[in-house]
Amino acid sequence: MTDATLTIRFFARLREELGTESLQLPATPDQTVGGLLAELASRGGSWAQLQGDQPVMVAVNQAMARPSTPVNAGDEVAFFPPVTGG
Amino acid sequence: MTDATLTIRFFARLREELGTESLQLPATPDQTVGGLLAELASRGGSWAQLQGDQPVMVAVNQAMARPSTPVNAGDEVAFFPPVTGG
Amino acid sequence: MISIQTADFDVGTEYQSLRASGAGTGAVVTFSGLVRDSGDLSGVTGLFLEHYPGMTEQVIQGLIDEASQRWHVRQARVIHRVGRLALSDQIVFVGVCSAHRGDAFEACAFIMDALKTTAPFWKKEISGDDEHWVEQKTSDVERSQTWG
Amino acid sequence: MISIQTADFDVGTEYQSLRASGAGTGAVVTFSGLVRDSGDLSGVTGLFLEHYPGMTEQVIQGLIDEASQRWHVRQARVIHRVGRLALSDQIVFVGVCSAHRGDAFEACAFIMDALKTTAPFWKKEISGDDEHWVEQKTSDVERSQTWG
Repeated sequence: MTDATLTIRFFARLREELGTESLQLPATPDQTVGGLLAELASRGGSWAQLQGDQPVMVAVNQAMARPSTPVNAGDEVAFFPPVTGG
Repeated sequence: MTDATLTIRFFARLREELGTESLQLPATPDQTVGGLLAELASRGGSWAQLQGDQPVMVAVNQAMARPSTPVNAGDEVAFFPPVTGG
Repeated sequence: MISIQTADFDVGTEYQSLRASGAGTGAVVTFSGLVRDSGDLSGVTGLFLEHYPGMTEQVIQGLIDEASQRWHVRQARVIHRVGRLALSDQIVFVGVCSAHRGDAFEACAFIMDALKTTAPFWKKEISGDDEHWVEQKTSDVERSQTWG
Repeated sequence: MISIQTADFDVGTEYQSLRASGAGTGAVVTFSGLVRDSGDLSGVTGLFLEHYPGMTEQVIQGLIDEASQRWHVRQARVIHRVGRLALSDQIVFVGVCSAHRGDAFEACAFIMDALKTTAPFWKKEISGDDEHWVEQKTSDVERSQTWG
Protein backbone atom coordinates (compact mmCIF):
# COMPACT_ATOMS: atom_id res chain seq x y z
CA MET A 1 0.00 0.00 0.00
CA THR A 2 1.25 3.49 -0.85
CA ASP A 3 1.37 6.33 1.61
CA ALA A 4 -2.24 7.43 2.22
CA THR A 5 -1.28 11.03 2.97
CA LEU A 6 -0.48 14.16 0.94
CA THR A 7 2.51 16.36 1.67
CA ILE A 8 1.61 20.02 1.37
CA ARG A 9 4.41 22.60 1.11
CA PHE A 10 4.36 26.40 1.22
CA PHE A 11 7.03 28.81 0.01
CA ALA A 12 8.09 32.44 0.43
CA ARG A 13 5.39 34.93 1.45
CA LEU A 14 2.80 32.14 1.89
CA ARG A 15 5.15 30.14 4.11
CA GLU A 16 5.69 33.22 6.28
CA GLU A 17 2.08 34.39 6.43
CA LEU A 18 0.66 30.90 7.12
CA GLY A 19 3.47 30.20 9.59
CA THR A 20 3.70 26.76 7.98
CA GLU A 21 6.43 25.23 5.89
CA SER A 22 4.73 21.89 5.30
CA LEU A 23 1.92 19.69 6.57
CA GLN A 24 0.56 16.22 6.02
CA LEU A 25 -3.12 15.74 5.09
CA PRO A 26 -5.03 12.51 4.58
CA ALA A 27 -5.59 11.73 0.92
CA THR A 28 -9.26 11.49 -0.09
CA PRO A 29 -10.73 9.99 -3.30
CA ASP A 30 -11.28 12.23 -6.36
CA GLN A 31 -9.35 15.08 -4.82
CA THR A 32 -8.14 17.97 -7.03
CA VAL A 33 -5.84 20.96 -6.56
CA GLY A 34 -8.92 23.23 -6.53
CA GLY A 35 -10.64 21.12 -3.86
CA LEU A 36 -7.54 21.11 -1.71
CA LEU A 37 -7.21 24.90 -1.99
CA ALA A 38 -10.86 25.37 -0.93
CA GLU A 39 -10.39 22.98 2.01
CA LEU A 40 -7.28 24.85 3.24
CA ALA A 41 -8.86 28.30 2.68
CA SER A 42 -11.85 27.27 4.82
CA ARG A 43 -9.53 27.18 7.85
CA GLY A 44 -10.02 30.96 7.87
CA GLY A 45 -7.61 33.63 9.13
CA SER A 46 -4.54 33.96 6.95
CA TRP A 47 -5.50 30.70 5.21
CA ALA A 48 -8.38 32.50 3.47
CA GLN A 49 -5.85 34.22 1.17
CA LEU A 50 -5.41 30.89 -0.66
CA GLN A 51 -8.65 31.81 -2.40
CA GLY A 52 -8.17 35.58 -2.21
CA ASP A 53 -7.19 38.27 -4.70
CA GLN A 54 -3.53 37.43 -4.92
CA PRO A 55 -2.55 34.69 -7.35
CA VAL A 56 -1.45 31.36 -5.84
CA MET A 57 0.65 29.00 -7.98
CA VAL A 58 0.45 25.24 -7.45
CA ALA A 59 2.83 22.42 -8.27
CA VAL A 60 1.97 18.73 -7.94
CA ASN A 61 5.02 16.50 -7.65
CA GLN A 62 7.16 19.48 -8.67
CA ALA A 63 5.33 20.15 -11.95
CA MET A 64 3.08 23.19 -12.40
CA ALA A 65 -0.59 22.30 -11.94
CA ARG A 66 -4.09 23.76 -12.45
CA PRO A 67 -7.23 23.69 -10.24
CA SER A 68 -8.44 20.63 -12.16
CA THR A 69 -5.23 18.63 -11.63
CA PRO A 70 -5.98 15.45 -9.65
CA VAL A 71 -4.23 14.89 -6.32
CA ASN A 72 -3.50 11.33 -5.24
CA ALA A 73 -2.16 9.62 -2.13
CA GLY A 74 1.61 10.12 -1.82
CA ASP A 75 1.63 13.31 -3.88
CA GLU A 76 3.62 16.40 -2.93
CA VAL A 77 1.54 19.54 -3.47
CA ALA A 78 3.23 22.95 -3.23
CA PHE A 79 1.56 26.36 -3.01
CA PHE A 80 3.55 29.54 -3.66
CA PRO A 81 3.36 33.13 -4.95
CA PRO A 82 4.36 33.94 -8.56
CA VAL A 83 8.10 33.40 -8.91
CA THR A 84 10.58 36.29 -8.74
CA GLY A 85 14.09 34.86 -9.15
CA GLY A 86 16.88 35.93 -11.46
CA MET B 1 48.76 76.55 -48.66
CA THR B 2 47.40 73.08 -47.90
CA ASP B 3 48.86 69.88 -49.25
CA ALA B 4 47.93 69.69 -52.95
CA THR B 5 47.88 65.90 -53.02
CA LEU B 6 45.45 63.12 -52.09
CA THR B 7 46.48 60.07 -50.07
CA ILE B 8 44.89 56.91 -51.46
CA ARG B 9 44.84 53.75 -49.30
CA PHE B 10 43.88 50.17 -50.09
CA PHE B 11 43.00 47.39 -47.65
CA ALA B 12 42.69 43.60 -47.52
CA ARG B 13 42.03 41.82 -50.85
CA LEU B 14 42.34 45.09 -52.82
CA ARG B 15 45.69 45.90 -51.21
CA GLU B 16 46.98 42.44 -52.14
CA GLU B 17 45.60 42.31 -55.68
CA LEU B 18 46.71 45.84 -56.59
CA GLY B 19 50.07 45.25 -54.88
CA THR B 20 49.64 48.73 -53.40
CA GLU B 21 49.11 49.83 -49.83
CA SER B 22 48.93 53.55 -50.50
CA LEU B 23 49.77 56.15 -53.12
CA GLN B 24 49.79 59.92 -53.50
CA LEU B 25 47.88 61.56 -56.38
CA PRO B 26 47.71 65.24 -57.31
CA ALA B 27 44.41 66.81 -56.25
CA THR B 28 42.39 68.25 -59.12
CA PRO B 29 39.43 70.67 -58.94
CA ASP B 30 35.87 69.30 -58.64
CA GLN B 31 37.08 65.78 -58.01
CA THR B 32 34.68 63.16 -56.60
CA VAL B 33 35.03 59.61 -55.25
CA GLY B 34 33.41 58.30 -58.46
CA GLY B 35 35.81 60.27 -60.68
CA LEU B 36 38.81 59.01 -58.72
CA LEU B 37 37.61 55.39 -59.01
CA ALA B 38 37.22 55.77 -62.80
CA GLU B 39 40.69 57.34 -63.09
CA LEU B 40 42.29 54.48 -61.11
CA ALA B 41 40.31 51.78 -62.95
CA SER B 42 41.52 53.16 -66.29
CA ARG B 43 45.05 52.04 -65.35
CA GLY B 44 43.86 48.59 -66.54
CA GLY B 45 45.04 45.18 -65.33
CA SER B 46 43.99 44.43 -61.77
CA TRP B 47 43.02 48.11 -61.35
CA ALA B 48 40.00 47.55 -63.63
CA GLN B 49 38.29 45.67 -60.76
CA LEU B 50 37.70 49.01 -59.02
CA GLN B 51 34.80 49.38 -61.45
CA GLY B 52 34.08 45.65 -61.79
CA ASP B 53 31.41 43.32 -60.43
CA GLN B 54 32.64 43.11 -56.85
CA PRO B 55 31.55 45.91 -54.53
CA VAL B 56 34.20 48.45 -53.51
CA MET B 57 33.63 50.48 -50.34
CA VAL B 58 35.08 53.98 -50.02
CA ALA B 59 35.92 56.15 -47.03
CA VAL B 60 36.98 59.80 -47.26
CA ASN B 61 38.87 61.00 -44.19
CA GLN B 62 37.80 57.80 -42.39
CA ALA B 63 34.07 58.30 -42.92
CA MET B 64 32.07 56.13 -45.34
CA ALA B 65 31.53 57.91 -48.67
CA ARG B 66 29.52 57.60 -51.92
CA PRO B 67 30.51 58.09 -55.57
CA SER B 68 29.21 61.68 -55.38
CA THR B 69 31.30 62.57 -52.31
CA PRO B 70 33.74 65.42 -53.18
CA VAL B 71 37.47 64.82 -52.76
CA ASN B 72 39.69 67.77 -51.90
CA ALA B 73 43.42 68.42 -51.55
CA GLY B 74 44.78 66.85 -48.36
CA ASP B 75 42.03 64.22 -48.12
CA GLU B 76 42.68 60.57 -47.28
CA VAL B 77 40.64 58.30 -49.54
CA ALA B 78 40.46 54.57 -48.74
CA PHE B 79 39.16 51.77 -50.96
CA PHE B 80 38.32 48.36 -49.49
CA PRO B 81 36.09 45.27 -49.83
CA PRO B 82 32.95 44.91 -47.65
CA VAL B 83 34.04 44.46 -44.04
CA THR B 84 34.23 41.02 -42.40
CA GLY B 85 35.41 41.46 -38.82
CA GLY B 86 33.99 40.09 -35.60
CA MET C 1 24.97 22.04 -16.07
CA ILE C 2 22.83 23.61 -13.37
CA SER C 3 23.91 24.71 -9.89
CA ILE C 4 21.74 26.17 -7.15
CA GLN C 5 24.08 27.28 -4.41
CA THR C 6 24.68 29.74 -1.59
CA ALA C 7 28.33 30.14 -2.65
CA ASP C 8 29.50 32.86 -5.02
CA PHE C 9 30.71 31.95 -8.53
CA ASP C 10 33.49 33.14 -10.83
CA VAL C 11 32.38 34.31 -14.28
CA GLY C 12 35.92 34.01 -15.69
CA THR C 13 36.07 30.33 -14.73
CA GLU C 14 32.60 29.64 -16.14
CA TYR C 15 33.51 31.42 -19.38
CA GLN C 16 36.71 29.38 -19.79
CA SER C 17 34.73 26.19 -19.34
CA LEU C 18 32.22 27.21 -22.05
CA ARG C 19 35.07 28.32 -24.30
CA ALA C 20 36.71 24.89 -23.94
CA SER C 21 33.69 23.23 -25.57
CA GLY C 22 35.57 22.51 -28.78
CA ALA C 23 36.76 23.99 -32.09
CA GLY C 24 33.20 24.27 -33.41
CA THR C 25 32.42 27.00 -30.86
CA GLY C 26 32.43 30.46 -32.41
CA ALA C 27 30.38 32.43 -29.90
CA VAL C 28 30.01 32.57 -26.12
CA VAL C 29 27.35 34.79 -24.52
CA THR C 30 27.12 35.25 -20.77
CA PHE C 31 24.54 36.98 -18.61
CA SER C 32 25.16 37.89 -14.98
CA GLY C 33 22.54 39.37 -12.70
CA LEU C 34 23.64 41.48 -9.72
CA VAL C 35 21.88 42.87 -6.63
CA ARG C 36 20.94 46.43 -7.62
CA ASP C 37 20.39 49.34 -5.22
CA SER C 38 16.84 50.03 -6.38
CA GLY C 39 14.16 47.42 -6.94
CA ASP C 40 10.61 47.62 -5.56
CA LEU C 41 12.21 49.46 -2.64
CA SER C 42 14.84 52.16 -3.03
CA GLY C 43 18.05 51.96 -1.00
CA VAL C 44 18.14 48.16 -1.22
CA THR C 45 20.93 46.81 0.99
CA GLY C 46 20.46 43.12 0.34
CA LEU C 47 18.27 40.24 -0.78
CA PHE C 48 17.07 36.96 0.62
CA LEU C 49 16.45 34.26 -1.99
CA GLU C 50 14.39 31.14 -1.40
CA HIS C 51 13.81 28.27 -3.84
CA TYR C 52 12.00 24.94 -4.19
CA PRO C 53 14.80 22.35 -4.22
CA GLY C 54 14.33 19.69 -6.85
CA MET C 55 11.64 21.47 -8.82
CA THR C 56 13.97 24.41 -9.56
CA GLU C 57 16.57 22.17 -11.20
CA GLN C 58 13.90 20.35 -13.23
CA VAL C 59 12.37 23.59 -14.52
CA ILE C 60 15.76 24.99 -15.52
CA GLN C 61 16.76 21.73 -17.23
CA GLY C 62 13.50 21.98 -19.19
CA LEU C 63 14.42 25.52 -20.30
CA ILE C 64 17.89 24.39 -21.43
CA ASP C 65 16.30 21.50 -23.34
CA GLU C 66 13.81 23.82 -25.00
CA ALA C 67 16.56 26.31 -25.92
CA SER C 68 18.60 23.44 -27.39
CA GLN C 69 15.67 22.45 -29.60
CA ARG C 70 15.06 26.01 -30.81
CA TRP C 71 18.67 27.09 -31.34
CA HIS C 72 22.07 25.55 -31.95
CA VAL C 73 23.44 25.24 -28.38
CA ARG C 74 26.76 23.48 -27.84
CA GLN C 75 26.72 23.93 -24.06
CA ALA C 76 24.67 25.85 -21.52
CA ARG C 77 25.42 26.68 -17.89
CA VAL C 78 23.09 28.10 -15.25
CA ILE C 79 24.08 29.08 -11.71
CA HIS C 80 21.60 30.64 -9.29
CA ARG C 81 22.42 31.65 -5.74
CA VAL C 82 20.02 31.38 -2.80
CA GLY C 83 20.10 32.67 0.76
CA ARG C 84 21.27 36.08 1.89
CA LEU C 85 22.98 38.36 -0.65
CA ALA C 86 24.47 41.83 -0.30
CA LEU C 87 24.38 44.86 -2.60
CA SER C 88 26.28 44.24 -5.88
CA ASP C 89 26.54 40.50 -5.16
CA GLN C 90 26.16 38.13 -8.10
CA ILE C 91 22.73 36.42 -8.15
CA VAL C 92 22.54 34.45 -11.37
CA PHE C 93 24.71 33.36 -14.31
CA VAL C 94 23.54 32.04 -17.67
CA GLY C 95 26.20 31.14 -20.24
CA VAL C 96 25.66 29.64 -23.69
CA CYS C 97 28.11 28.68 -26.42
CA SER C 98 27.27 27.97 -30.03
CA ALA C 99 28.79 27.97 -33.51
CA HIS C 100 27.01 31.26 -34.26
CA ARG C 101 26.41 34.45 -32.30
CA GLY C 102 22.68 34.73 -33.07
CA ASP C 103 21.97 31.35 -31.48
CA ALA C 104 24.13 32.10 -28.45
CA PHE C 105 22.47 35.50 -27.82
CA GLU C 106 18.94 34.20 -28.27
CA ALA C 107 19.31 30.99 -26.28
CA CYS C 108 20.95 32.91 -23.39
CA ALA C 109 18.25 35.62 -23.34
CA PHE C 110 15.47 33.02 -23.64
CA ILE C 111 16.76 30.92 -20.72
CA MET C 112 17.10 34.02 -18.55
CA ASP C 113 13.68 35.46 -19.45
CA ALA C 114 11.93 32.11 -18.96
CA LEU C 115 13.80 31.43 -15.70
CA LYS C 116 12.44 34.70 -14.26
CA THR C 117 8.82 33.66 -14.78
CA THR C 118 8.91 29.86 -14.40
CA ALA C 119 11.73 28.76 -12.06
CA PRO C 120 10.57 28.57 -8.42
CA PHE C 121 12.72 31.25 -6.78
CA TRP C 122 11.39 34.02 -4.56
CA LYS C 123 13.22 37.19 -3.70
CA LYS C 124 12.84 39.31 -0.60
CA GLU C 125 14.31 42.79 -0.74
CA ILE C 126 15.96 44.17 2.37
CA SER C 127 16.32 47.92 2.86
CA GLY C 128 17.66 48.68 6.33
CA ASP C 129 15.07 47.21 8.74
CA ASP C 130 12.44 46.97 6.01
CA GLU C 131 11.74 43.65 4.29
CA HIS C 132 9.52 43.11 1.27
CA TRP C 133 8.71 40.08 -0.85
CA VAL C 134 9.20 41.18 -4.45
CA GLU C 135 6.07 41.03 -6.63
CA GLN C 136 6.29 39.42 -10.06
CA LYS C 137 6.64 42.13 -12.69
CA THR C 138 4.20 42.40 -15.59
CA SER C 139 7.16 43.41 -17.77
CA ASP C 140 8.90 40.11 -16.96
CA VAL C 141 5.78 38.11 -17.82
CA GLU C 142 5.34 40.01 -21.09
CA ARG C 143 9.00 39.64 -21.98
CA SER C 144 8.81 35.90 -21.37
CA GLN C 145 5.69 35.64 -23.56
CA THR C 146 7.47 37.23 -26.55
CA TRP C 147 9.37 33.94 -26.99
CA GLY C 148 6.08 32.22 -27.94
CA MET D 1 36.41 51.83 -23.92
CA ILE D 2 37.68 50.42 -27.21
CA SER D 3 40.87 48.43 -27.79
CA ILE D 4 42.19 47.16 -31.11
CA GLN D 5 45.15 44.94 -30.29
CA THR D 6 47.21 41.93 -31.33
CA ALA D 7 47.37 40.75 -27.69
CA ASP D 8 44.87 38.31 -26.20
CA PHE D 9 42.38 39.48 -23.57
CA ASP D 10 40.92 38.00 -20.38
CA VAL D 11 37.13 37.86 -20.23
CA GLY D 12 37.13 37.41 -16.43
CA THR D 13 39.06 40.67 -16.00
CA GLU D 14 36.81 42.54 -18.42
CA TYR D 15 33.70 41.22 -16.67
CA GLN D 16 34.99 42.33 -13.25
CA SER D 17 35.61 45.81 -14.61
CA LEU D 18 32.03 46.03 -15.98
CA ARG D 19 30.67 44.63 -12.74
CA ALA D 20 32.50 47.33 -10.78
CA SER D 21 30.47 50.03 -12.55
CA GLY D 22 28.42 50.81 -9.44
CA ALA D 23 25.44 49.71 -7.34
CA GLY D 24 22.97 50.66 -10.09
CA THR D 25 24.24 47.83 -12.29
CA GLY D 26 21.89 44.85 -12.31
CA ALA D 27 22.91 43.09 -15.52
CA VAL D 28 26.14 42.35 -17.37
CA VAL D 29 26.07 40.70 -20.81
CA THR D 30 29.25 39.64 -22.58
CA PHE D 31 29.83 38.32 -26.07
CA SER D 32 33.07 36.62 -27.12
CA GLY D 33 33.82 35.53 -30.67
CA LEU D 34 36.28 32.67 -31.23
CA VAL D 35 38.09 31.27 -34.31
CA ARG D 36 35.88 28.36 -35.42
CA ASP D 37 37.05 25.34 -37.39
CA SER D 38 34.64 25.86 -40.27
CA GLY D 39 33.94 29.17 -41.96
CA ASP D 40 33.95 29.73 -45.76
CA LEU D 41 36.59 26.99 -45.81
CA SER D 42 36.38 23.79 -43.79
CA GLY D 43 39.33 22.71 -41.65
CA VAL D 44 40.22 26.30 -40.77
CA THR D 45 43.53 26.39 -38.89
CA GLY D 46 43.80 30.13 -38.36
CA LEU D 47 42.87 33.66 -39.36
CA PHE D 48 44.64 36.83 -40.37
CA LEU D 49 42.82 40.02 -39.40
CA GLU D 50 43.53 43.43 -40.93
CA HIS D 51 41.95 46.77 -39.96
CA TYR D 52 41.94 50.47 -40.82
CA PRO D 53 43.57 52.11 -37.79
CA GLY D 54 41.79 55.25 -36.68
CA MET D 55 38.62 54.69 -38.67
CA THR D 56 37.91 51.43 -36.83
CA GLU D 57 37.92 53.11 -33.41
CA GLN D 58 35.71 55.96 -34.70
CA VAL D 59 33.14 53.57 -36.15
CA ILE D 60 32.98 51.47 -32.96
CA GLN D 61 32.69 54.60 -30.79
CA GLY D 62 29.76 55.63 -33.00
CA LEU D 63 28.10 52.25 -32.38
CA ILE D 64 28.55 52.55 -28.60
CA ASP D 65 27.11 56.09 -28.75
CA GLU D 66 24.12 54.87 -30.77
CA ALA D 67 23.53 51.95 -28.39
CA SER D 68 23.69 54.37 -25.43
CA GLN D 69 20.99 56.52 -27.03
CA ARG D 70 18.70 53.55 -27.76
CA TRP D 71 19.14 51.64 -24.49
CA HIS D 72 20.17 52.26 -20.90
CA VAL D 73 23.91 51.51 -21.01
CA ARG D 74 26.01 52.15 -17.91
CA GLN D 75 29.27 51.03 -19.52
CA ALA D 76 30.34 49.31 -22.74
CA ARG D 77 33.64 47.66 -23.64
CA VAL D 78 34.83 46.46 -27.05
CA ILE D 79 38.08 44.61 -27.74
CA HIS D 80 38.98 43.37 -31.23
CA ARG D 81 42.17 41.55 -32.06
CA VAL D 82 44.10 41.91 -35.33
CA GLY D 83 46.97 40.00 -36.92
CA ARG D 84 47.43 36.26 -36.94
CA LEU D 85 45.09 34.11 -34.82
CA ALA D 86 44.95 30.35 -34.27
CA LEU D 87 42.02 27.96 -33.99
CA SER D 88 39.88 28.63 -30.86
CA ASP D 89 41.64 31.95 -30.23
CA GLN D 90 39.52 34.83 -28.98
CA ILE D 91 38.80 37.40 -31.72
CA VAL D 92 36.38 39.91 -30.27
CA PHE D 93 34.76 40.88 -26.96
CA VAL D 94 31.70 43.07 -26.42
CA GLY D 95 30.55 43.66 -22.85
CA VAL D 96 27.68 45.87 -21.69
CA CYS D 97 26.30 46.58 -18.24
CA SER D 98 22.97 48.17 -17.45
CA ALA D 99 20.36 48.41 -14.70
CA HIS D 100 18.17 45.93 -16.63
CA ARG D 101 18.86 42.74 -18.53
CA GLY D 102 16.83 43.64 -21.64
CA ASP D 103 18.94 46.74 -22.27
CA ALA D 104 22.20 44.86 -21.65
CA PHE D 105 21.26 42.01 -24.03
CA GLU D 106 20.02 44.29 -26.79
CA ALA D 107 22.83 46.84 -26.63
CA CYS D 108 25.44 44.04 -26.66
CA ALA D 109 23.84 42.22 -29.62
CA PHE D 110 23.35 45.49 -31.52
CA ILE D 111 26.99 46.58 -31.10
CA MET D 112 28.21 43.15 -32.23
CA ASP D 113 25.85 42.92 -35.23
CA ALA D 114 26.62 46.45 -36.38
CA LEU D 115 30.38 45.98 -35.85
CA LYS D 116 30.32 43.02 -38.25
CA THR D 117 28.92 45.09 -41.11
CA THR D 118 30.35 48.57 -40.49
CA ALA D 119 33.71 48.41 -38.66
CA PRO D 120 36.64 48.23 -41.12
CA PHE D 121 38.09 44.82 -40.33
CA TRP D 122 38.88 42.15 -42.91
CA LYS D 123 39.39 38.50 -42.18
CA LYS D 124 41.47 36.02 -44.15
CA GLU D 125 40.86 32.34 -43.41
CA ILE D 126 43.83 30.02 -43.40
CA SER D 127 43.34 26.29 -43.97
CA GLY D 128 46.70 24.54 -44.26
CA ASP D 129 48.42 26.20 -47.28
CA ASP D 130 45.16 27.67 -48.53
CA GLU D 131 44.28 31.31 -47.86
CA HIS D 132 40.98 32.98 -48.57
CA TRP D 133 39.64 36.48 -47.89
CA VAL D 134 36.26 35.98 -46.26
CA GLU D 135 33.29 37.40 -48.19
CA GLN D 136 30.72 39.49 -46.35
CA LYS D 137 27.71 37.32 -45.50
CA THR D 138 24.21 38.27 -46.59
CA SER D 139 22.97 36.90 -43.25
CA ASP D 140 25.20 39.39 -41.38
CA VAL D 141 23.92 42.30 -43.48
CA GLU D 142 20.29 41.23 -42.95
CA ARG D 143 20.85 40.73 -39.23
CA SER D 144 22.35 44.20 -38.95
CA GLN D 145 19.40 45.71 -40.84
CA THR D 146 16.89 44.28 -38.36
CA TRP D 147 18.04 46.93 -35.84
CA GLY D 148 16.54 49.64 -38.14
